[in-house]
Amino acid sequence: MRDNIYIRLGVPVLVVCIVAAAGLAITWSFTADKIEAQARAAEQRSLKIVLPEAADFVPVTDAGILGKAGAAAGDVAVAGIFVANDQSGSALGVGILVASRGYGGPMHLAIGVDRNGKVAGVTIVSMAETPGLGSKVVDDPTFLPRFFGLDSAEAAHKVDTITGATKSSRGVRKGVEAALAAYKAIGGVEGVSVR
Amino acid sequence: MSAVTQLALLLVGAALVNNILLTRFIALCSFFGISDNMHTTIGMSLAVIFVMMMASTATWIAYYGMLKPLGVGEFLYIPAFILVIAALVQFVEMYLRKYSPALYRAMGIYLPLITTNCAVLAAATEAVKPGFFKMNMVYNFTLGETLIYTLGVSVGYGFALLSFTALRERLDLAPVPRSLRGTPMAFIAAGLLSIGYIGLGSLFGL
Amino acid sequence: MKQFWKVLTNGLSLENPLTVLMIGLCSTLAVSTKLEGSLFMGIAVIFVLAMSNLLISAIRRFTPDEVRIPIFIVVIASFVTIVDLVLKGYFPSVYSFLGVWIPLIVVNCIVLGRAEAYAYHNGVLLSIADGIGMGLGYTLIISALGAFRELFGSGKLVFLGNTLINFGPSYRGPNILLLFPGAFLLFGLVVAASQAINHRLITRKDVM
Amino acid sequence: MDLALIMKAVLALSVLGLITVALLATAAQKFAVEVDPSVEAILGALPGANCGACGNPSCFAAAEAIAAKRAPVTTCVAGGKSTAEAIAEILGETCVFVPVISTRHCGGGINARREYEYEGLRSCASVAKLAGGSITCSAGCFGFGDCVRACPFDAMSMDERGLPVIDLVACTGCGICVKECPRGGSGLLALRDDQAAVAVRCSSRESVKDRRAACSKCCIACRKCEKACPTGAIVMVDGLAVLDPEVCIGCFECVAVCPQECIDVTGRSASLPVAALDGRVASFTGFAADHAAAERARVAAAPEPEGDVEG
Repeated sequence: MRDNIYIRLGVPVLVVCIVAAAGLAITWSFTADKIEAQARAAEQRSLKIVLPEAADFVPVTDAGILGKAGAAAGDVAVAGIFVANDQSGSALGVGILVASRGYGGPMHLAIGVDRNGKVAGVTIVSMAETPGLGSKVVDDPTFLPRFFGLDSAEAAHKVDTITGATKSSRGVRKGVEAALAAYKAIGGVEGVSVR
Repeated sequence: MSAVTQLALLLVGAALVNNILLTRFIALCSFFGISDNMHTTIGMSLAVIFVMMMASTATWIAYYGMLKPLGVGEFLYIPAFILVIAALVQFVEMYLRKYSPALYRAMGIYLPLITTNCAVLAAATEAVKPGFFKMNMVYNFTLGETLIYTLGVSVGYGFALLSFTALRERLDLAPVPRSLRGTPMAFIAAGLLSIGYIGLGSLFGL
Repeated sequence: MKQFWKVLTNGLSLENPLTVLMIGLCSTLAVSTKLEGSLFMGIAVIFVLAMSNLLISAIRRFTPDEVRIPIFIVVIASFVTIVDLVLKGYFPSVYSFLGVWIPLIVVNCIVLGRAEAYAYHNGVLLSIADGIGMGLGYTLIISALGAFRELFGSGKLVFLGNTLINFGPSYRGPNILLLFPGAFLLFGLVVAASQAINHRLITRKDVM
Repeated sequence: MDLALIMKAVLALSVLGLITVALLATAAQKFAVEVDPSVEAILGALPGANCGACGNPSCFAAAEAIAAKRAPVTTCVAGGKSTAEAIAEILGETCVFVPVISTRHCGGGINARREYEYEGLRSCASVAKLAGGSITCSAGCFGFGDCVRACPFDAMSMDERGLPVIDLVACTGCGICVKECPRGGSGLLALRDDQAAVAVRCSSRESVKDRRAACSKCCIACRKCEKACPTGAIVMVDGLAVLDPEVCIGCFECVAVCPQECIDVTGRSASLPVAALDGRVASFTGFAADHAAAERARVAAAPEPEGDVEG
């Protein structure tokens, strides 16, 4: 009696699981590289915006550096650090990708910091803010430039928020502060551009 | 901030500010379905708290124990999680019926409802894929944080349900225009209630 | 064949999942802030509903009753994951808008409800009809809501990049429509209107 | 299409599938609940409305209590005589059962004078909190139907006079309406022997002068009914006519003489077709509503036509 019930119930469930898992694995293998490509393309596009002069971006994979950056950034998560090189190959700045708390959810930002530690550009990779309200941080052309040229987390903190989108703009501000703190923690361009 | 305030903020955030029902719109089917009398709501809220805690633990273990090491977590997490939740709900239902009929009578009939409850899957997935459900997290949860977070979400669910049921019972007696009577009035009341819950956000400065 | 159409249209009006059965509300209210997003959501739901109804009714003789829920759920979850992956890979902009609500189709009460109530007891063809009918009913309502909320909330209607209608930058419309409470209030009025219409239909029918 | 990934995916989901099956299969075997058959039988005999009148949260709890002899066979008030006898028969016991039904002791409704126009929540409980209620009479019915909503057997409905009418066939005497009514305590609604043919439609303890000021249908303690009653069933108790159902033979003399039409027929006589009652009883206003309700129930309960009854 014991194994009868296990087999009677087990076989159909097992068959369905196997077919489902195989099907999904196959779909995944088709779309995996496509998704990967999309993510890389989005990243490169944002980095290009924040550091226009750079030709290519070399991701930093050294765990020590990433660890220091992460610690400095506090409760903002550092998603990636890239060394930006110009045509001649010499590093001209660092691109930092962070995820900070917005109103509707996490906001993924890209911040470019040039050789002497000044913010070269800020852009929003993706966010979940409410259209029409939170999205003001993107629509309002004057907001992001306010961070350009700042070189310390304290300076970034003084930038005031937009009315009607306080939380979203506070999210962006926290992102920039974290990026600057991380930049200092990893010792600026020199500390990172190990050839 | 210290770890304790971090966890407390997480709990309050999940329960009130990012209340799963009224500010993030998840699990509305049960919200409007069973909120017409207080007795059923209490039973349902208890069942949801109980099942959600167990489900989140099970899914956390399944994800970090098996899916992530095998590297299949990225595309297999939906069927895996929902399978675990469905099995867990059915098992709990049978267990309760055998060992505590009193508890089963109070809570049992709602258990099948919970399998199709979006909140359980949302909380379970959020713990392992941060920020996925627009929650304000940017880092992966440890098991302890998952339990605290799920406790917050389920208590928030119960809280929203109770406050809405009280409102609805009162609405049935109020002089409401004929075409608005019943569900439409409930929706409008829910709209106003959700404005209240969103207002809580600025209270804690989250 | 006639019954095929009857079942199909049934999902659209008589048993419209949203206004009549009142299930599947979670994604409707949240996603319907954009017409484009709502339409893609509707199409995704139609695909998942039709395919899972098809498979569930095809294998209904081999599914033992005790474990029918887990089997249904794995089937539905697989189709939802396929939609999730395809959207993530090939339509990143739509995915970033819908992102969160695709996996929730699995626990969307319409899908599992129809699977258990209809597909498990009927033939493959009828189940597909029911799936598509319910999906169309869902899409109709969610797109209507999406168009209304996007237009009156943010003042412009953008579909696949090109702006169809634009009230101009000076538009100071009720952007609460774009927020969650707005969705509740709007849906309440929509249901009230449909109740009022049905009520008038019924009374007129008695009179005739 | 790397095979390893597919294998790993299949392995992962299958392991979860097997765990699910193992869990559910053992649960199905180990947790098969054997319910004691007599509880099942008793539960079958109970009305199953979970009305709570017997003090147990549900019929299932009541059935367990009766099976375990913790509760008498007549626990189920709502079920009445038939249920008690059925349970007694299951348990092999004999039972004595006095059937009881709810009665309204107020004839006011639209006739009662209003203190103020009440626009708030349409519920008796809430109007009672506002300066003692919207009607002058301190024992009268507000007519917002809390009792009608609370009745688990929907044996009550509001009639055009704004008073609850009790359907004698459906009412099981569970007493929930008496508990629900804010003036249930002062006797507005009361449980009494269901064989009584008449009922006094007033329960005000105020002086006759105040009663008359508050309502045109009140008992003015004129004692005419007391004198007219051949068996002394109706007597004056501190200024209010009170009926003793055992003694009352249903001759309706009191109904005929009462100048205020405050005593009327409970409709128990409704079991007799209208024609059998002499003409004057049919004319009493109070009679029409209760009789109509009982008539509807009686026709519904007995579908096949009975011999000479004309409607």
